Amino acid sequence: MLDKNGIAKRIAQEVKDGYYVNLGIGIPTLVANYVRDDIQVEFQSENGILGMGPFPTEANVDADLINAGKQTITARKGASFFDSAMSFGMIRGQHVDLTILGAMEVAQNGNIANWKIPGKMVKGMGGAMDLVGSAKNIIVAMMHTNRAGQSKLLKECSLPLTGVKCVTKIVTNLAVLEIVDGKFKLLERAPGINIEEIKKATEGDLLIPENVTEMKM
Amino acid sequence: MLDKNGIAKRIAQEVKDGYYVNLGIGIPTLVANYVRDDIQVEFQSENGILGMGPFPTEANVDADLINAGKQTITARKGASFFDSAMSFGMIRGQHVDLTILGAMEVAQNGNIANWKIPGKMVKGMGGAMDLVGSAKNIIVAMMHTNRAGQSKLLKECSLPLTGVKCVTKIVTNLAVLEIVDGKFKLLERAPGINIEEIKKATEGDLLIPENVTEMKM
Amino acid sequence: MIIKKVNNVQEALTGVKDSMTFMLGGFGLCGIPENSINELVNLNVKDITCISNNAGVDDFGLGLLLKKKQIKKMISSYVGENAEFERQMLSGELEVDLVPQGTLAERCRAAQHGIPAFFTPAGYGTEVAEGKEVRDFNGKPHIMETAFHADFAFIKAWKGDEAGNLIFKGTARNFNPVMCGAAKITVVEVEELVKPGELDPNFVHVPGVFVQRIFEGKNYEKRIEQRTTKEA
Amino acid sequence: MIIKKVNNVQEALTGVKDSMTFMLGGFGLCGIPENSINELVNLNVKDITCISNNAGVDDFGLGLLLKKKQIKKMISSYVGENAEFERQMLSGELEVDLVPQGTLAERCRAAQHGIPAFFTPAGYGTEVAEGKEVRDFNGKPHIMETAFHADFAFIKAWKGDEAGNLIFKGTARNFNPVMCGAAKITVVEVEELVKPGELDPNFVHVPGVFVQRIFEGKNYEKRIEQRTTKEA
Repeated sequence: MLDKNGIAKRIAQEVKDGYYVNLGIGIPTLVANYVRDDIQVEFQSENGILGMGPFPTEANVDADLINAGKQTITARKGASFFDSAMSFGMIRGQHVDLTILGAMEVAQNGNIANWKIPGKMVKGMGGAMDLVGSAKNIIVAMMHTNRAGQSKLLKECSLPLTGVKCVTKIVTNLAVLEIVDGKFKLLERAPGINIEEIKKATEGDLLIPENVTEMKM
Repeated sequence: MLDKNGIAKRIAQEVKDGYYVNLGIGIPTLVANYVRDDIQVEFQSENGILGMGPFPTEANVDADLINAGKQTITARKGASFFDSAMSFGMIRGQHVDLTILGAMEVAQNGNIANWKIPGKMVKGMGGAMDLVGSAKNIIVAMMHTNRAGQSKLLKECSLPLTGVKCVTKIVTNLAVLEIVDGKFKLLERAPGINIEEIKKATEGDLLIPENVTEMKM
Repeated sequence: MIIKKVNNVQEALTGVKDSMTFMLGGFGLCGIPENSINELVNLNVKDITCISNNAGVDDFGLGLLLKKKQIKKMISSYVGENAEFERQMLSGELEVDLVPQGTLAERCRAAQHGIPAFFTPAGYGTEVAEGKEVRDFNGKPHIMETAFHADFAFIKAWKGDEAGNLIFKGTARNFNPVMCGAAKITVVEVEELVKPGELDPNFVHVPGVFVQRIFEGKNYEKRIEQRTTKEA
Repeated sequence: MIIKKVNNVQEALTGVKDSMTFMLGGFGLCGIPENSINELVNLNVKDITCISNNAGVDDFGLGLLLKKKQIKKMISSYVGENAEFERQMLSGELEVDLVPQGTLAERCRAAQHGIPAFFTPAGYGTEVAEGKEVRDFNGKPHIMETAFHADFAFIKAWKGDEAGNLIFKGTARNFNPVMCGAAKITVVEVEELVKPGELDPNFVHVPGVFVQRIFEGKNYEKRIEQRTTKEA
């Protein structure tokens, strides 16, 4: 079974040379730590930077330089700053190659819910609806089940949607899956996890090919 | 009767302190020469400058610094350069206070035609349709009649329109007029011009108040 | 040039009244108009509608207005950093209109640029699309969104000149440029106000035509929400 | 960073074919991609559609492509400086779609930003509105305009870095920034190509993500159409 860093590490394998990548808050933010350093990748943060670098040293903290998670960051060589309209122009115009974000629920048709629990929690969608509404390639990073042990991979989302039929791939603590023909196709098992465990943790319909290899970490 | 410079000089009186002004090609360009120098006025040129200054000296000519008439210009203190989307954002968003442009025909309902003579001349509308479609205050600078002696102030435009019901005021070699209730209301006579001469040169309906003063130049 | 300089925040906020709609720049606490917000607290204007990406934190930024219950309605994309906000919203004291962040930016920019409406795929098939026109373009459904307008826009820039030309620093730019000119009166506070001619016209982010009043702000706190660092 | 540098104009124009649609930056002869235009003449691609505010003059800029009858269709706002253009248009050899200048800019920017359509008052009640949807907003009629897309955009910037970040000078900026990313492949020529890190990230006009190929151009002529001067 993977922990959050393990999920991030596995997702980092999906990041290819030449990609511009938008990382959501939480597990997705960790992905930057595991991207191979022999490929060229740029991170976009939707509050207005392309070419986001690592966290600053204490001496280099700048209140005017944060990411979309409100964390202090640095800018890499070749970075640029821009306003929010330009930033979402990049996203809406499909100039960003890969979007990695968290979710509360994913449905087997690719629907995603991650911004609201009616009557309980309403943080807002932030940039998530713009991202999932436009991105060509969306990977969801999340735990396979919620704190109550219920599956987050569902036949249908029960929470208010963030976007419809948009998720490409899901990487959880148990498995890598992709959305194929309205089902969750199992691609890889997490180290030490067998297919029965994944079945039990998945409410939606699973497509299980003959050979499901273990993730190569 | 006024010449082109006289028309420009009279229009310059319409330019008030604090105005941002867009000047079209031809007579309107001359208006800048006659604006009082005790008021603060900025000129916008739709190819991407706010704070346009006078023509450069030969030594200061810069091919990268022109106005919408493709003339070499200078930038004043406090000027800014921007792209064409931003430039027309200023215009469409009604941030420019006054637009002065030429016309082939103006109709008494405020319609204007200035970009095309079917089968004969098609230079294109340039920025004129955006300007007349949005500007709050549009002054037309033109000769009262065309080269064939026909009135350019008509009941209805015969040429393809540039915009509908948009012209506020017209300054010609013979008169100052404004559009009121679907008619040309005569405001001022050019020096030495009498009302009969203006009537004869105007095909559209004229509203003639009791006292029509001569322009103060 | 046309001078937009005013002497202080009090003069800059002349005309602000109850029940008005305000736009406020900033992302989280980064690039927020601190001086103008504090003056709105002092003026104690009530029943206001705020268009702002976030709602501050409990004791800073828009949180100060929330605490005093000056805000009737918030139009935002993300409000997760503010417990008082969530309480007022869930209890129904506060009206909230949540808007996808890119749509929020574009609706402000649309007002600035005189575009009354546009189509975007963001929010299709979600609550955000309810009551809105849906139309397919290139085989993909989009929803129609309209321009946001306001009475005042409160903007924070890094530097500005007396003619209202603005430049921003780092990610403190965010929503600030797109709100300039989207309101009847755009009020800008800057860290450094310079004479016209001191900013390079090639690198002005917002031309002065979009600004009605500009002043040099004071005592910037520039709080950081998530101070994250690495070893030196 | 992701490097977009190519070695020369030949490499930059790889993949250019007959019958494609091109966007070209520039206003008049100011800020036009001289190197790319000359290479299009060399390549002798035919039946092309050009989206460009103007059409050059008889012996320079797009006029060179017109003279060789490489252009099937022009989408422009103003073509008054080119006699050959007018001749081909009036004779019917050349298809012409005249678009209001602000609408042209916004339709390119819409493609760049993933907005399929928007409303503008420009052209209402004129030929430009024919066949287009008209709708009232705030009591004023507007027409719906759609995004322009192209196969290649040819852009001229002042400086650029190898990561594709661009800055422009003076009014040579014009349509260049709004066309970047509105085509499948954006090709940029610059007067000076620098290493990433040499441009201040606060003052980048176009971030590199919108650019696929960049090269340092040669032998800029920068012709002036109306050389107007005053006494020294």
